[in-house]
Amino acid sequence: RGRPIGRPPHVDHRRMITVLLFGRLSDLAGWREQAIEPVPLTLSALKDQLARRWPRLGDALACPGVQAAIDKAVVRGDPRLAAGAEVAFMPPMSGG
Amino acid sequence: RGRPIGRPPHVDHRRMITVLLFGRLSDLAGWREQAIEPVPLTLSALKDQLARRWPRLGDALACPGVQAAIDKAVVRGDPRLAAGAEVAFMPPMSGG
Amino acid sequence: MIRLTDDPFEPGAELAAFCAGRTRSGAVASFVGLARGEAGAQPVLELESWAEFTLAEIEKIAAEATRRFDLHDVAVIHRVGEMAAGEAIVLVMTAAAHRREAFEACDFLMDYLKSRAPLWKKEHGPGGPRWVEPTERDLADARRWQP
Amino acid sequence: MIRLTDDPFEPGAELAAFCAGRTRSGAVASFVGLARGEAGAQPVLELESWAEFTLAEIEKIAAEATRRFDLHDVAVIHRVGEMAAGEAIVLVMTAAAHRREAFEACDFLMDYLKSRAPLWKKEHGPGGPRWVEPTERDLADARRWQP
Repeated sequence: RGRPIGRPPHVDHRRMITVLLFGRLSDLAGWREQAIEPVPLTLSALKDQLARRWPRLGDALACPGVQAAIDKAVVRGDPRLAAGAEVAFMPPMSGG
Repeated sequence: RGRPIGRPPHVDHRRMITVLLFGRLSDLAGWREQAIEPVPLTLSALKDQLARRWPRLGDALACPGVQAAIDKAVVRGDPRLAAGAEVAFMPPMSGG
Repeated sequence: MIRLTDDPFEPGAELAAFCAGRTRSGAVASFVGLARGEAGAQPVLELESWAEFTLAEIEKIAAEATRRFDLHDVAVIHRVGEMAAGEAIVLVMTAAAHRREAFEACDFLMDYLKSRAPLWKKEHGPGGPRWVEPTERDLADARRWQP
Repeated sequence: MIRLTDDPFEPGAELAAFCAGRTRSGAVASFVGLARGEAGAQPVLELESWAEFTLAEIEKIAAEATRRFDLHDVAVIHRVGEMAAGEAIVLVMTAAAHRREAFEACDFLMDYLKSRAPLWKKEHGPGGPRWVEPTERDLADARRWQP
């Protein structure tokens, strides 16, 4: 699995967000965790940015069953993102 | 529990039937198993005969939930009885 | 496997044996009925059966469940005689490809055992012994499965 | 008791512990999900979780079940990581006064675990690995419980 890219040792974590991918999303992107900077303004801006760099991930994120969580709370709509946030994208869940 | 009554050692089992009671029926009658002779003609005649001798049992046998089985097969209606038959009366079942 | 037993049995050990080596069934549902009552009270419950007839009737109910719900396997263990508080009265286990069939079969088996298996239950409570009959709810539950 | 485990667990031993000393609950229902596949095949299944978040979400589902079905007790053990054919994926156990509540709670818990717990299942079949998503039936099953 890919290690975070573009994360020089002097990086300021307060100026970035962390993106987590689960299930088939991480297979599509080739990584599970990625630091993104500068911080995109909103969730949809983050998705656009991810889609430009990882087009197959971008397609998957657009599917209706994919949920987003910011700092472990599921969010709807297009919330603003704050520096230091952890944004997780979760495809349809399948436990049991 | 009562032992079968009126069953002298010389009795011919081919001339009698055996009655079995379960659950509250045996508590009401005071016995679980009883030889009856001579053989009553039908199931209803047997019930009448039991009711004369054990009135509380007779009342209980008249309840709709009570089932009868002849030789371990549940019967409906008023079948004839043959000598040697085993007639069981079963109150509503309650397992589990 | 259908079994009547006068002795206490351990549902966990039975479930372990029922699951062991099962690679074809995705779903095992089970139900344990426990004797309620004050800890240590004995007996709290007495179950009368009619030996082979009871066994044969439960076997018919299990065969019906297997047919209706396409079960891979079914087991019923029913305690008879006197039992103490906290002891298992009955254990039903069903194995099927998927959970829906396993659950429904378990539910069906319990409904039928409650009102259609030749067993008679006597409760020994503070007010003395009392024969139990199926409640209106038990009868309604069993009717759910009629075609 | 809610637990995620990377190691195999034995449903029978868990059921034994869950039933032990229980004199107030008349009913214990349980469900075991088993990994299907050819015996010896490993892994047949892989489950990805999100550590504390997964645990917290399953705890919410269990609390909801307790409230809705008036449970005396509930346990969920969920395997994560890679597993072999025949191994237990999940065990749900519910204790209640009567069987209806215990059964329905078990059914509810499984429906919600299938489609609302942060777990992602990858099947390793003869055709290679494949991410599993809830089926139409799974989604319909979960919708049954909505008010």
